[in-house]
Order: sequence, then structure tokens, then C-alpha cells
Amino acid sequence: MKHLTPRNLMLAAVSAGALMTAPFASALAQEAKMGGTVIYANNSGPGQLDPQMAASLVELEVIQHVFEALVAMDAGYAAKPMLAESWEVSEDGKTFTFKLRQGVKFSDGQEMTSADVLATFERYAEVSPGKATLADVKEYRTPDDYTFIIELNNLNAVFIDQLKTPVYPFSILPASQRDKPAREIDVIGTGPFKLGEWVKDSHLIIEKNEAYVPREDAEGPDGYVGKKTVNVDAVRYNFVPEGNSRVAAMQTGEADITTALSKDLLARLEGVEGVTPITVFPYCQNYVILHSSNAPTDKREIRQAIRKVAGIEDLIIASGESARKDHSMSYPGTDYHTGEENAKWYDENDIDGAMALLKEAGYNGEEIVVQSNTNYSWMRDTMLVLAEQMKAAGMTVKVDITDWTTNASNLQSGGGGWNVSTTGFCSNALLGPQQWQTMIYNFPHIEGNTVLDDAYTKFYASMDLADRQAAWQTIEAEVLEGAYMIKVSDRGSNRAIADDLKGFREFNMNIFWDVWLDR
Amino acid sequence: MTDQTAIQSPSTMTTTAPPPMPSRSRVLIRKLWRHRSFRLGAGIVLVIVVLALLAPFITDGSPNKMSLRDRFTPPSAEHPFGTDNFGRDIFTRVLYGARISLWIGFASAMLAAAGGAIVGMASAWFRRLDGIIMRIMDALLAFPAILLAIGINAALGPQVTSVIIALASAYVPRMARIVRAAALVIRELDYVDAARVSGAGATRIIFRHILPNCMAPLLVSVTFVFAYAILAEAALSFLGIGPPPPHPSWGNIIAEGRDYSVEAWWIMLFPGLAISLAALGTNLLGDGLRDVLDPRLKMEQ
Amino acid sequence: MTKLIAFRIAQAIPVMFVVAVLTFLLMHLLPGDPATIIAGDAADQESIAQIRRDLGLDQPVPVQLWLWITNLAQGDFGRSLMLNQPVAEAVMQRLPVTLSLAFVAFVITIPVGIALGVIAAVWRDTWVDSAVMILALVGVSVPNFWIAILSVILFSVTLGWLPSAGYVPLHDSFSGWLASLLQPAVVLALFQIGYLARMTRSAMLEVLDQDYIRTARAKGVTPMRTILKHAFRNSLMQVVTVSGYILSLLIGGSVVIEQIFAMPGIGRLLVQAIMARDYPVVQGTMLLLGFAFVFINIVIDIVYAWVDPRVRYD
Amino acid sequence: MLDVQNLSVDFRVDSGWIRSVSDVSFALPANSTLGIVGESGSGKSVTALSILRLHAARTTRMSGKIMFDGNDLLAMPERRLRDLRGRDIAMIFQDPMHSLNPVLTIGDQIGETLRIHQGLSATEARNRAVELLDMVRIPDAKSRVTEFPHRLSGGMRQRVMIAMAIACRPRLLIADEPTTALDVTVQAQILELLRELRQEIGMSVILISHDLGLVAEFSERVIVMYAGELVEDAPARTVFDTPQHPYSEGLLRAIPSPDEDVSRLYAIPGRIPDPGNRPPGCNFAPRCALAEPACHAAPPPLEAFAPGHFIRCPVRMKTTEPAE
Repeated sequence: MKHLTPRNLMLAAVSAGALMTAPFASALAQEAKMGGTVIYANNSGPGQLDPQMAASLVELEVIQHVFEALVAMDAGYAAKPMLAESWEVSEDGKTFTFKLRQGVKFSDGQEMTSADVLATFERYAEVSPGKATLADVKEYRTPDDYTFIIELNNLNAVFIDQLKTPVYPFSILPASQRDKPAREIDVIGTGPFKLGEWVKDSHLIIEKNEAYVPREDAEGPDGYVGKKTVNVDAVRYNFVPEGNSRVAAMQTGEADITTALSKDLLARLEGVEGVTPITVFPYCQNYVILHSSNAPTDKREIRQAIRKVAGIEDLIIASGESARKDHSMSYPGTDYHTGEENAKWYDENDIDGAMALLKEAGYNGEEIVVQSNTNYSWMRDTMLVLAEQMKAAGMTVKVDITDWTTNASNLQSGGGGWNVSTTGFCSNALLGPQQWQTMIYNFPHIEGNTVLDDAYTKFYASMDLADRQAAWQTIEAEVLEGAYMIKVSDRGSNRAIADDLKGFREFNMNIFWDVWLDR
Repeated sequence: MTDQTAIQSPSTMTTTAPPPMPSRSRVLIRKLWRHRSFRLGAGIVLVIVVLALLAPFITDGSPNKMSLRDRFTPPSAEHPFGTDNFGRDIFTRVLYGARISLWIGFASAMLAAAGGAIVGMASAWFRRLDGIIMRIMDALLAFPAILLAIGINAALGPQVTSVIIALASAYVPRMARIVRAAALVIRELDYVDAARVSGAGATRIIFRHILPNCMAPLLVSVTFVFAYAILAEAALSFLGIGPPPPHPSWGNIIAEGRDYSVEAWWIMLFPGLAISLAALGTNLLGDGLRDVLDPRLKMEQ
Repeated sequence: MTKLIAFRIAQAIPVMFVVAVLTFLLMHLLPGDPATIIAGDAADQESIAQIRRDLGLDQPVPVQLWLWITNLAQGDFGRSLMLNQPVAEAVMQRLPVTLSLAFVAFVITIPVGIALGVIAAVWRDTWVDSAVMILALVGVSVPNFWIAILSVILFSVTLGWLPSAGYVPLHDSFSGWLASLLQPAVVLALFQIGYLARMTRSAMLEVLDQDYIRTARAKGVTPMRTILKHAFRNSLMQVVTVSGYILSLLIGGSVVIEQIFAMPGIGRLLVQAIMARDYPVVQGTMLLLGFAFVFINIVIDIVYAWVDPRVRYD
Repeated sequence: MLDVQNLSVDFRVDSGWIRSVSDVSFALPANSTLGIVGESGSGKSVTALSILRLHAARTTRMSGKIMFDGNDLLAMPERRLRDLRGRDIAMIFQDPMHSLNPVLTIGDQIGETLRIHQGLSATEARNRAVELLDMVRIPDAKSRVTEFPHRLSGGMRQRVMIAMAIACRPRLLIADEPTTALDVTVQAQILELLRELRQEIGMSVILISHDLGLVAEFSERVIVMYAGELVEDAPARTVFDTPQHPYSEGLLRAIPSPDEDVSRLYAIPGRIPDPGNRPPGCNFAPRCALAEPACHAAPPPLEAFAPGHFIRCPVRMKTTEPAE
């Protein structure tokens, strides 16, 4: 382990597949040293720490350390109880009974009870952008301090999976926060860390929460669940927007861990003494989005023509990200990953076919607007290359580079006159079809597609996994075949870790419990 | 040497007309040519302009042509400045970038001069407006040009034209001040009075008498604004609010190359040198113009 | 003098008001909706609309402008959309960073720039003059962010002498503060040093041509004393006049430098806020910066009066 | 005491060197007065500045000798010359507005000479400065000593200049057009002051002016300069009463007299030739009513017209007999 070169390590990480074993597991054999502060050079800082409003990775990375939910993802991204001791689902799949753990303390010393859980859910239904999950709730019941019951109006086969979401997480807040406006809560949670000093745009510190009550029934940490032990005194997130500077900080030892590096920046750290570059999969999936309500991409054939010209290898190289090729909208090895039957719409590289489709669609040089932004260079670079590929097939392309806010607003609203854009989806692919639903409809601006509508209805109503898988295959096929979205790649997360940061486990976010500093 | 008695000296009271002089512009050109830094600066700028104009003939004419198999090629005979992360030829991009950067520099300097001339003239001519206009100019002057440019450019959206408008607006106050000062002096001179007495209209006086006489200081500041604008464009691009990619402006090439600054140093080295050289040439040229045209302007820039 | 200051402030207020309104309108011209960014990718249109309502962004722009101005009149700069904190607090948190950076750069610029300019003037038309002036010219011609990146590669990555990024507050550690500022401040100062050296040289040359310098020489004053006592004091007035401009250039230049060195200053705040359409922050920052620049200029006026006896008495 | 021998001064211009003063010689005994007269551009100020070598060294070339107490000032190292400046030889300038440093108090500027040459402390220098201001008849000297120059009138400033010049009781005072920039009444006062101080201190004075009348009245001896050359050198009375060089005559006729109509004031026709473009013969020939063909051909020599009276005019040498 000690002399493992970075390249070997990457191979190790790759072969590990979807279920991440800890490549540093052997380090656990050593006795953990206590104390010290981990310096984490992150690319930006959170704007707020209200879990119910949190969608950005930088916010969530802090929130997952400070808060915990009833149910959360384990290392294999499956739902496991965290603050719940256990749960039961009724026969009809409409009633969910959570037994809460006793003696769990908030960082202010108060014990967590069902009243806190109830307040959390009630507030969530009011303020969170993710409140659609709770739209079908008939009622909440709290028969005693340690029981919480949710009753739905209709069968929802994946309700528990929806509750484990790491985006807008259902983190339990103290009841005192019930009526706090969105984004204005006091940051008090049951997590193993508590919030320390926070200077916006500069740094944020989380400190060991001495009042933390770990889950003793587990052997050790397991994704966001399990038994969490804090060895370090604190973790300091330094916000360093320049990739160059983050790499420099690792080289000089100013930081113990960093993230959000491009492939080329990561390569710079290869062979640097005391630093190990890693690429973590699964992380996100990159897609080209096609606007299906805006001419000329409202024509299915034209969208398909764009899909046919998309040369995935070049798009991946241009993005400068570490990425793997895969056709599916779920990750290999997970329940919803589709087989070869859905692979035929991926990486076609078929200029002749594209030209034939264009002819069929009566395409006559209408301008196709390719929009991207300057803030995310991988998006910009992917689009620049795609634009060249489209031109090669005789399409008239206008490249429109804006900033991310404009780009994102346009993606959401469908305005701004774009036809083709790109973005990455990080949690959706991980969590399954229910998390995909909003995106699939929203970004390509799909209206009146009965294939999708019917398949989704079937999906929610199927208690049996095989039926749900079948429904999902239909959904995915429609999205890819109809070229509402073009799958580009499974993108890894490039990070670097100091060799004396021990016990680190690869996960889609960086987790700091159970790590320790060997100094 | 400064024997300043000429005016009081009785013997010069009936000074005869000075001997005929060679035309003013010819004298100026000769003086400029004799000015070492002007020669050097003009030479540098000329070379850059010629290279920019000839870009389609020197290169294969496609600054955006990608060749992902050839990415990060170090400088070689085939790619004198190497290639970038798309395998685009940096030499071609820098040459085409010269067109954009020089155009932005030139257009914003001209626009700033025109705007400054209008505001400065208005201020000098309509004395009632003078106070208000100059107060506003002073306030704008207090803002660093780059901040103003960021604000204006952000509002106009990422386009070459917005960069030009933003930079021009940022430098209008400086120009206006210079023009106003020159115009105020000239306004009080006898021949302007004479023109006024002979019934010449305000426009005529402004265009025939005042404007030509403001040209010297204006021309000098135009060169300096040109240099600033090239630097400012690069800074705006670096912040991600310059001319949008894939425009190969020098600032953009650097901004796109900064992630590879260690491994592929050539991506950001050559456009950086190009910017420095262009700004250096323009500054040298401006120094020469200033020394020859308007020695009293020293302090302004 | 007090009257002058009061007058200058009174003059500045209406202008600042115009700046504020213009900034507001310019910002709201921009496409892009901050609520989308706040809500995140996974949000649906309904949640975005709710956020927009919560933030008052659903009101017509004139109403928003009116609200903003009435709040402003009560000293309330509003609340940042992205940072979820009052604008005044956001600005005040970052101000020390930018001021520290500008201050250290200023402290480097003034003596170095003046010394170079004086040296060039004294050894006018010799190789010393040429060398100094070429350096100064390079200083005003090289883009500072480019130098910054090269400098980080050399001094931080290769040599490991200086931290590559970050800011250490003064109250944490003085040496840390200085170390974190040294590299960015020097890079930031380069342009201004070149500018000041060029200006000081011409000012000195102009002064050295003055009759009173001849008077001093006729008295038997040594060249050194002539320069330091007689010439320098006079050219200093020119320097004071531009030092306000230099300071404002430094604050402007810090926008770019803060970005590279990851310093949580005003410049970065402003750029981020523009990118994220954080309207209150952009407006508030521009306004506060405007006041800061007015203040700087007033201070310069006072210093000028202190240096130049002719102003002091009149 | 002062003996200027064959002084020539060249200045560097774009196209090379041009001669500003050529081959000027004159002598000045101790405790005497000399006037130098000429139009603007005649080289009189250049000559004066050459004595203290105040020209910019870079762009000036001087030849000849300037002997002061037996030492050649032109050959002297700068350091030694500096000791002489302000202590043995002092100078006052034409334009009191610009000759005083605007940012230093007048006490400071007067005291500086004393501190440099006599090593006085700041307080001593200040006290001496007050005495000196008294000496130059500045009222309320005690409070004036802390004033800045811009608070004083032109005449007052010139008095300050004089106070500064006489601070170390120099043996030679060079006054370069000391009254040109002043009102007529003030002019007289300043000259009167100079005369009194000369007697009090016992120094020699070189008075430079374009006004022959003024110079003749003040000086014992007068030299007239034209286009960088000495054209007449004679006792003051002689130059004033019977000038021989046509140029001196012209200067004399240009002096306004109180009862004459100013509009009929005489002016010498033409202009003084450019230093770079001087005629091949007599410099004055193009403007001279007496000029003969020979005058245009070769530069005339300076010749003794009478004992103690030298002129550079072959025509007058031929045609006129010395008086007496």
C-alpha cells in the first residue's frame, strides 16, 4: 500500500466498481491518532446551511457532517436507517413507521424526539424545493417520543429511497427551527461535527461534536450511516476557487485534501511526494441537453442527428475530466443500470446517418444555438467540440457562451433561445428513477409525452423491483432514443489526499469522520 | 539658458514676422521620427498590426480548428507556439487574437475619445452644464476603470461589442477632462473671440477652432487608453466576462490555458508576451507622441 | 478645510445616488434568475417561483428599486441573495482583506515607485535612467494576472517560499498576514510602481528645471540635498495628486488578484455577485466602494494641502 | 579678484553644439561694480551663470578661464566650487517668483546658506535670517521669517533673494536682471538697497541688465554684449555719454526718458541672430546703419578705441577719434 503509485491506485479505484471498498482500508489497521485539524481546499464555499434548501455539493458536504437524517445512503448508496432505529412499511405500501433511536443529542445538548422529526417534515413541506416528495402525505403521527409515522394517500414504492436523498436532505432539525424562514435556521444537528467559525468566501470550520451519540449497533462507518467516530479536532474548509492554487496548496502541504481538479491538474500531482491523486467513481453523469420545444430541435430527427454526430471520445477529452464511457442513465452495478438493449443510442459517431436524418427532417440550414457558460470550463469545452462536430455534419451552429446563472436559468425556464446545452447530474443517477423525474421533464422541456407519463405511473405503483426496472428501461429508452438528452459519460471526481491523512474512504462526497492525521 | 526677457525687452517691441517655417505637420513628423522610443514603439505596433492583418496568409486561417489527438503539443516547427487542450494551434490563435485584442483596444480608445470629446466640449462650451458634468465625471473617475468595465460589461452581456462599450465608457471621464481643459484654454484665445465676433456659430467654432486644437492631448491619451484597454480586456477575459469563447482574444487564450500553466506553459506564455509587447509598443509610441506633441501633458497620464 | 470636506461630501451624495440607481437598473437588465441558482438543479418551477416570492424578486423592477432606495435611506443595504447575510456585513467582512491587500501594495508602490523615478531623473539620460524606465514601462505593460500565475509557479510551487493562496487575518498572526499578502501585493503593485516611477521622473525633471533649483545650487547646496530637500518636496505634490488614483487602481486591480490568490475580498465578492445575480450585493458594493473612493479623494486633498503650503493658506 | 579670460560656452541641441558665448574676457577688481548690458539672447546671463558653473553639465561645454582669487573656477572640482557658491560668490536672479522654493519657508531658505557654509544650528540660522531680513528692510522680520514665498509681493521676494545672497557676506554678488520683473518704483528701491549693502559689506557686484541707463548709473564699468560677444567695454560714464559701438548707441536711444512720448520710442530694427545661425562677419552688421561690405565679410576683432575703452567695430575705429 505504501508504495502504490498513483497510476496503480487509479486502476485499483477503477476495478473496485460501483460498490466502493475502501482502498485505504489497510490504514485502518493502524491505531488512529487523535487530534489535529484537517485542511480541506475546496473550490468554493456554502452560501447557507439549511439542509432543506441545500442542493449544491459544497453546502451538502458540510451539512452531512453536521446533520443526520432518519434514513440515509450507505456506502453502496442504498437506504439504511441512521437516526431511525428501524422502519416498517405497511402491506399496502402507504404507511411508514419509524422507530427513533433513543438518547440521540443535538449539538446543543437537547435530546432528539419525534417532535423534532415532525417539525422537520412539516417545515420541509413548506419551504423545501424538494417538497414534491411529501406532496402525497396524508398525515404524520407521533404516538410517542420515539415513534414517527407517515401515511401516504397512494402507494409509493420508492418513498424510502426518496427520503434518503442527499440533495435537499431530510436532515432532522430541532423543533425550535420549525418556523424559521428558508435558509435562516440555526445550524444545530445531531451529526458528529458541529459548526465552528464560518467566514463566508474564506473558510469554514467544523469541530468535533463532543455530545455526539454514535450508532453502536454498527461496526464502523458505512457511507452516511453506520458508527461514526471523530478522531480529529476539526476540519477546516478553505475556499480556493483557482484549480491551480488548490494543486499548489497540496504541493506545498498547505492542504491535506482537495477536490474538483481537472484531469490535467490531477496529473500534475502524480509523483508528488506525500500526495496521492485519486479519481472517485461514481460521481456525476454528463449529458448534452436538447430543447424539445424550441425550433429546430423540436424535431425528433434533428435531435437524433445531433446525437448521431456526437463523438463521445472527443467530448470526453475536451471536457478535461476523468470520465468513463457508459450508455446508461444509472451506474453500472446498480439496480437500474440497463443492458445492451439501451446502448445503441450511445457514441454512434455516424455522420452519414446524421445527414440522412437531417434530410428527412427537411433541415435547411436553420440556426442551432449551442449555449454554455464560462464558469464551468468542462461544459464550455464540451460544447465547443460538439459545435465543431455538428458543423462537420452540415449544421449551422451558433455558439453562445454566457455565464452559469444565465445558462442555468435558461435550462430551467427554456428561455434564452437555446437548442443545445450541457450539464452534469450528480445525485440523480445514483438514487434512481424517482430522482430523475423532474430533470427528465424539465431540462429538455418535454410536454405531452405519454410514453414517459405512463412508464412513470407504472414505476411508482410497482412494489416489485423487476417491474420498476422494466418501467425505467422504457423511460430511459425514450429519453435516449428521442434524443432529449444525449449521454456523454460517467464523470469521476478528481481529488488529492495527503498521505498522512489516514482512514479516508472514497465516497461521492468527502467524509471526515473516522479519518485521522498521522503526525 | 532661459532668458525670459523677450517680452519686456524694448528692442523686440517691433518684432517683424517670423521667417517662414516648414509646415507644422512635417516638423512634427520629423521630430517624431527622431524620437527613439516613438520609433521603437511604432515599429512594434506596426509589426503586430501587419501580422494580424496577414494572419490568414501566415497560418491556415482557422484559429478554432480542433485536433484533439494533437493536444498539448509543445512548440515545434509545425506549431511554433505549441497547441492547447483542444489541439488548436496557439500561433494561429495568437495571430487571430491580435485582431480581436487590437480591435478592442482601438475601438474602445476611439469611442472613449469621441465620448470624451463630446462631454468635454459640452462642458467647456455650455458653462452652465460644466459643474454638473464635471462632478459626474469626477465621481466616475474615482471608480477604478476595471470595476466600471466589469459592471457595464456584465449588464451588456458577453460580447466583443459590450467589452468595447464597457472599456470606452470607463475611460470617457479621463478623456473628457483632458478635452475640457484644452478647450477651456483655447476658448479664451483671441482668434476664437474673433471668430465669434465675425458671427461664426458655436458648432463652427467648436469644429474649426477648438476641436483641432484639442487633438494633440487627445491623440496622446488615445494611445495610452489603447494600451490600458488591451490589458483590461485580458483581465476581463480572465474573470470570465470578456469576449466569449471561442473568440481567440489574448485574454481568453490565457484564461483557458491557466489550468495547464505548469505542464503546457506555452498556452499562456505566448499570448501573455503578445499582450505585454502590444502594450509596451503602444506605451512607447504614446511616450513619443506626448514628448513631441504635448510636452505639458506629462502629468496627466 | 472643514468646509471643503463638507462641500465635497455634499457634492458626492447626488452622484452616488445616480451611480446606485444606474447599477440597480444595469443589474436588473441582465438575463438570468438568481432564484434558479438558489433553488438548485433539482428544483421544479413552483419552488423557484416560491423562492422568487420570498426574495421579493417577483415585484416589478421599479417597485424593487423604490424598496431598495427607501431601505437605503434608513441605512439598510439589503440582504445578499446567495450568501444569506446582510450586504453591509458581507462587505465589512471582506473589506479588511481588500484594504490589507491594497494597503500593503500601496506601501510597496509608493517608496519603490518614487525611488525609481527619482533615481531615473537624477541620472537622466544615462544607462541608469534607461534601465529604470524600461523596467517601469514593462511594469505598466505586463498583465498582472499573467505575472501572478507565473509568480505562483515560481515562488510557491517550485521554490515553496510563499503561500500560494489564502488570506490570514491580521489579528490571527502578523507574520502570517504579511506572508499571505506579500506575493499578491507585489504582483498587484507592479503596474502602479511603473506608473508612479514614470510620473515621478517627469515631475522631478520638471522641478529640476525650475529656477529655485538653480537658486539652491547657487547657494552651494549639495546635489543630494538639492534633490531631497528642494526638488523632492515639490515633486511630491504631483505624487500626492496621483496617489488617490493609485490607491483606486490598486483596489480595482485587487479584483483580479483576489481571484488568483483565493483572497476573500471585495473584488471576489463583486465578481461572484455579478455572476450569481446577487443584486443587493452588487449594488451595495458599488455604492460602498463609491463612498470609499470619495473618502480617499478627500484624504488626498487634505494631504495635498499639508504638503503644499500654497493650498494650506488659501 | 575675478578675471574672465576667453570664456566660450556651447550648448548641446538636437543637431549638435551651438556657441552661445564666444571668447569673452573681462576683469573685476575687489570691491568694484561691473555692469553687463545686452538684449535678450546676447549671452549676458549665460556668462553670469558660467561664473558659478550653474549650467546643466550634461548639455554645456565651457572653455577659457575664470580666475577667482587666482583659482580657475572652470577647472575646479565641483566639490570645491560648491564651497565657494553662496559663501564667496552669491547670485540673485531675475524672477523672484520662481527663484524661491515654494514649499520651504523663507527663513529656512535664507538659513540654509548659513547652515551649509557656517555650520550654524537651526536656531542660530533662524536668528541670523531675521537679522538679514531686517538688513534688506523687510518690516516685521520676526514673523515674516516663517512665511512661505507665495505670501510675499514680488519686491519682497527679491529682498529675500538678496538676503539669502548676502547671508555669508560674499565678496562677489552677481545680480542677473534683479529688477526686470518688478514695478518701476520697486526697481529703484531694490537698486538702492543693493547699493547700500555693497557699501556695508564691501563686496563687488556684477549687475546684469538690458537697461543701459540703469547699469550705467549703478556700475563703475560696463560691458556691452551682443550675440554672445563682447562688443564694447568701457567705464560706465563713457558708455553712457559717448558709446562708440553702434549697438550701444541703439541701446542708449531705446531708454525711455520721462518727458518723451512712449510711442516714439526708438527700437533697433531687426532681430538678434540665432546662436546657430550667426552671420559670417560682424554679428551686428545686418542691423547696423554703418555697416560696410567688409563688416559682412569677416568677424571684426575687439580693439582698443581709447585707453580702457574697447570696441568691436572697425568702422568706428576708422572714423572716430576718441574724445578728450
